[in-house]
Amino acid sequence: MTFERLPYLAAFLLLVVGLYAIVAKRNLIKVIVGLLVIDYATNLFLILVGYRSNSGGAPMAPILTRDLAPAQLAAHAVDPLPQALILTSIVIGLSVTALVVAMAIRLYDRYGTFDTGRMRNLRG
Amino acid sequence: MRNLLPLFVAIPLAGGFLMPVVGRLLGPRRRACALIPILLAAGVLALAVRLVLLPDAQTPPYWMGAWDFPVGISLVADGLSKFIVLIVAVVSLAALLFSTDYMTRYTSPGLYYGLFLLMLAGMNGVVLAGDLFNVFVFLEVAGIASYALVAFGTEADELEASFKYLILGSIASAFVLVAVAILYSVTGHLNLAKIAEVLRAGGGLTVPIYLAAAFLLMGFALKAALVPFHAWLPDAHPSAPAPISAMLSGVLIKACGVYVLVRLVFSVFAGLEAFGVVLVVLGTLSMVAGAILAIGQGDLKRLLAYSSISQVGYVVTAIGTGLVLLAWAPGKPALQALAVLAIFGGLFHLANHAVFKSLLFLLSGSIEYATGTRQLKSLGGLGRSMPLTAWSLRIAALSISGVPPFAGFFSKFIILLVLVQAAVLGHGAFWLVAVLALAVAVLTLVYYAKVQRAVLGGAPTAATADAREVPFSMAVATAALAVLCLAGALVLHPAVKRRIVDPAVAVLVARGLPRSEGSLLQGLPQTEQPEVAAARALEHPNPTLDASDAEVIP
Amino acid sequence: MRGMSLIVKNTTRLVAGFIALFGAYIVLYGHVTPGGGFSGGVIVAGGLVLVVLAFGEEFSRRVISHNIVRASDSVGALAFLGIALLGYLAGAFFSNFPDWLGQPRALASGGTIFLSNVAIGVKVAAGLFGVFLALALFRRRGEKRLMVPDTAPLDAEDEE
Amino acid sequence: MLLLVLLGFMVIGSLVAIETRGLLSSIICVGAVGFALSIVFLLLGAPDLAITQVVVEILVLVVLVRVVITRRDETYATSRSTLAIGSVLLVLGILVAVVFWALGSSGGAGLAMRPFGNPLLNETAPASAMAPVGAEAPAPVAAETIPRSIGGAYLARGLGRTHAANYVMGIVLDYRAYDTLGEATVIFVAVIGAYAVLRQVGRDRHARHEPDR
Repeated sequence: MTFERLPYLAAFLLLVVGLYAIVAKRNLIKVIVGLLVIDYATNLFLILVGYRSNSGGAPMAPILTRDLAPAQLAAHAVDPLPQALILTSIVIGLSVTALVVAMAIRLYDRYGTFDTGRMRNLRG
Repeated sequence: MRNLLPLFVAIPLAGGFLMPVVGRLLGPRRRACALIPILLAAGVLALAVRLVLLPDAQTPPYWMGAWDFPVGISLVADGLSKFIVLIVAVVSLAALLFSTDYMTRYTSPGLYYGLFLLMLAGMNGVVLAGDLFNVFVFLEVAGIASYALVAFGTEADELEASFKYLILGSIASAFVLVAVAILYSVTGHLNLAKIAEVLRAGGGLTVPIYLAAAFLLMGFALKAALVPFHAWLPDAHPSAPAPISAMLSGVLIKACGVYVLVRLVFSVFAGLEAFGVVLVVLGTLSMVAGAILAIGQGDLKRLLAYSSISQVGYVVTAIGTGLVLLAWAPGKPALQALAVLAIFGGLFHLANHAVFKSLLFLLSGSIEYATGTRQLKSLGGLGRSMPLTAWSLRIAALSISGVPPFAGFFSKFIILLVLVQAAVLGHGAFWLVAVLALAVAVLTLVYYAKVQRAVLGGAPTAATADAREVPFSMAVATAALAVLCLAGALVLHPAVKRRIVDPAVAVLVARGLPRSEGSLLQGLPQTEQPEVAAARALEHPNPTLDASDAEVIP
Repeated sequence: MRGMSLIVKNTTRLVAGFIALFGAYIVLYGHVTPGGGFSGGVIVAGGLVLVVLAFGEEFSRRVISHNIVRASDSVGALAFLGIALLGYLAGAFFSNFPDWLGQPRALASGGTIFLSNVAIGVKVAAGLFGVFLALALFRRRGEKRLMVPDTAPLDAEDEE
Repeated sequence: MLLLVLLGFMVIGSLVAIETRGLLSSIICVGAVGFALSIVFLLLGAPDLAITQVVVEILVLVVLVRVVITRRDETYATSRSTLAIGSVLLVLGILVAVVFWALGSSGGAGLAMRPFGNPLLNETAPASAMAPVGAEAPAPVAAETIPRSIGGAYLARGLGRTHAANYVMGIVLDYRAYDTLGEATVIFVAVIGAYAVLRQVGRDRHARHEPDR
């Protein structure tokens, strides 16, 4: 168990916590919370994968500011690609959340509760 | 000429963005809404036909934004993706045609057609993507559109089914994304072909790669509804409006599930035997469980949904068998010819299933439209009152149960033949698979006979007494698919086969072979590209399958 | 939904404009500084949501009609696709075709990146605000719908 | 170190969010986890993501809080039986153990998960590693070494043709703009999907027979 893999473990723990919420909880809102946690976990994992430690100090964002030379940036900045992927992934997570909340309030409308134990097909 | 590939995504996307506005402008004229989507789908179909007819050399990978290899995203159309794109285009045109009249029962047609076209764009995007993350993005496009469409009727059952589908689908997507991250960390690439190359060059798969592969398998097996991961399908597919059920069962689980699964296993993970075994096991499980669960169903659409699980099981079993045989093939031409046949059988069955299962779901929609019910016990006597629907139903049911002159017979027969041969020439364990496949074929025959008798035979019931034939557009859509069902056996004709199916088979055979053994394709010259060699091998299939090669198989 | 107390309303009056301005800034300078069309769009949507929460839906309906919100959702998406298709005509799908790429760090730089940011910003702001309205205004079946005469209900297209 | 503290906070916070009794407190807790994630983004050199995560989190919180406070629901305590939860926990525990072992194992031959903070970006390879599949690397540059991942290729191009000083935006809107089109489509789909789900009347009832549901 070295430090260099510990952050990955945290990301997977988060993923598992989200899965646990979805499998074990019988409440639509709790399930949505689980979904949010899973989103966090995947985004966290991606950013961890792209991180590059900068020996000279704080990690360098891949943005070319006035006092930086492009070569300097290329040698020290963190990986910009996972950031682009996470941007997309956050948006997808938000979209799914919007849709699932719409379904949850519609189901509340039908049953008067968020409890899946009272719903016919979601019990199992 | 310009490269056609971006249009496959751009055309349905433009329609999808436009339709919600058009729907509002047209207001209550619901039929008129269908015009634009039908025209666009016909355009996509025309493009797909053009794409299939073009030789591979004229459809090079298309680099988005003119960026070249390491930084850009590519669209790739090889034999396999062309084949799937064609199937998707055919089924979606039929489903849209059917929707014209069927969807007058539902409100907000603008939203419906918008979601439909966006789902189509998502599927085309997945099938043509040459970049792993891009596959994920378009998978989500198609997936989210299908979640919303399943709930389109906004009844409690439909919402619940859709909720379950959404949750399981999102979990699958999360696993896929984690696998993408692992593969990026390990290989430094997202381009599918490049990942494959790096993995091959790295010599043997390592534990992290297997982990990524397991996540991807899990994610896409869930999208394909293979058995341990099938829980959402029997709820989601029956809940959707009939044309959407036809799209989901007919093409979505294939384009977003089976296709990606096969592509990853064959191309990216370089066709390892172990993956083939996993596919065979999952496929056999789905085949058996789907058929057993289908028998007891009283709801027509639910029965069809379980039947989809079972039939997709056939497809996956056949392709997995092909992969296993390819892994054993070096030095044994008989096994290689058998592997080619297995993959051909699997893809042929995939196409057949797309046609007859979407037809069956559309027909279930016709029946529900005419009678208001889809419970088998309250149906009956429709043979006389709805002749066209009845004949289409007979054709589809006979084809899916594998009765001789129909296409379904040939694909199932090829698969069974391959399984038996694999048991004889390869490993004895295939006997079990072959016997189960035969038993499932018999079961399928039984429950479709039950469906035909319940729906068509007997005296008209209270629900069906005043049933009339369905409106024009629905009749046209179902009749067209029924004709396709009848004509399906034509695929076996060499002229058609060479154009449509063989390139797809060639892609898989070439990729599935262990790379260093590429030149072992029946003594072909070393300089030939594996794809060309495989295509050559297809034209001269080796019919001398006998037991003489059997003893050396591990 | 009636809106909240006077204090909240007054604060919102002060703040909402700044939020919208900040969102627009993030959108427009996305290619130079952190941010971009998406985050800027979300900020604009957030500002609009604040107005709705503070003043109630009737007020907001008078200011922004839902039809416009929904239409600009489509328009933003189509504009983004249009940029891609213009690139297709100019050579390659999504090619960054204009030659006025400009100096780095200037507002008019980055070619289509700037235009794409604006299109996405409009799309995201309209889409998310629209969803919020739909969620907030959803009423239980049988509950009385508060109708404002000059605006259409959400599914007006279906009233035949 | 701060990073590990934050990660620990996220894991514990999400556990609290799931196990707490009230739905409202559950949502507040998960919001806290989201804000922690945005600080993690900031720490790891991703200000774009930090901004995006914060604004998205605010919007999600506003919507969820509004959904929950306007609806009464006394049944939030229901959970599955202890046995079921126990088996779920067992399976998930095994999953974590297997995953952690798998990520840690090097496999020897170099195709291993890169350790945290030291991605493939730091490794160099001959230029042929960045050649497209099937193409021969041009001979003169074969000796040159470049980063081994495409992230490095983006960094190496610098402003390149995009002229975007913000490299992430350059990727999102130029190099990989097609992904972003897909992303915009996803929002659009979800938005009209939500409109579709929230329609008051899903289907007309003037069909000749009532569906028997």
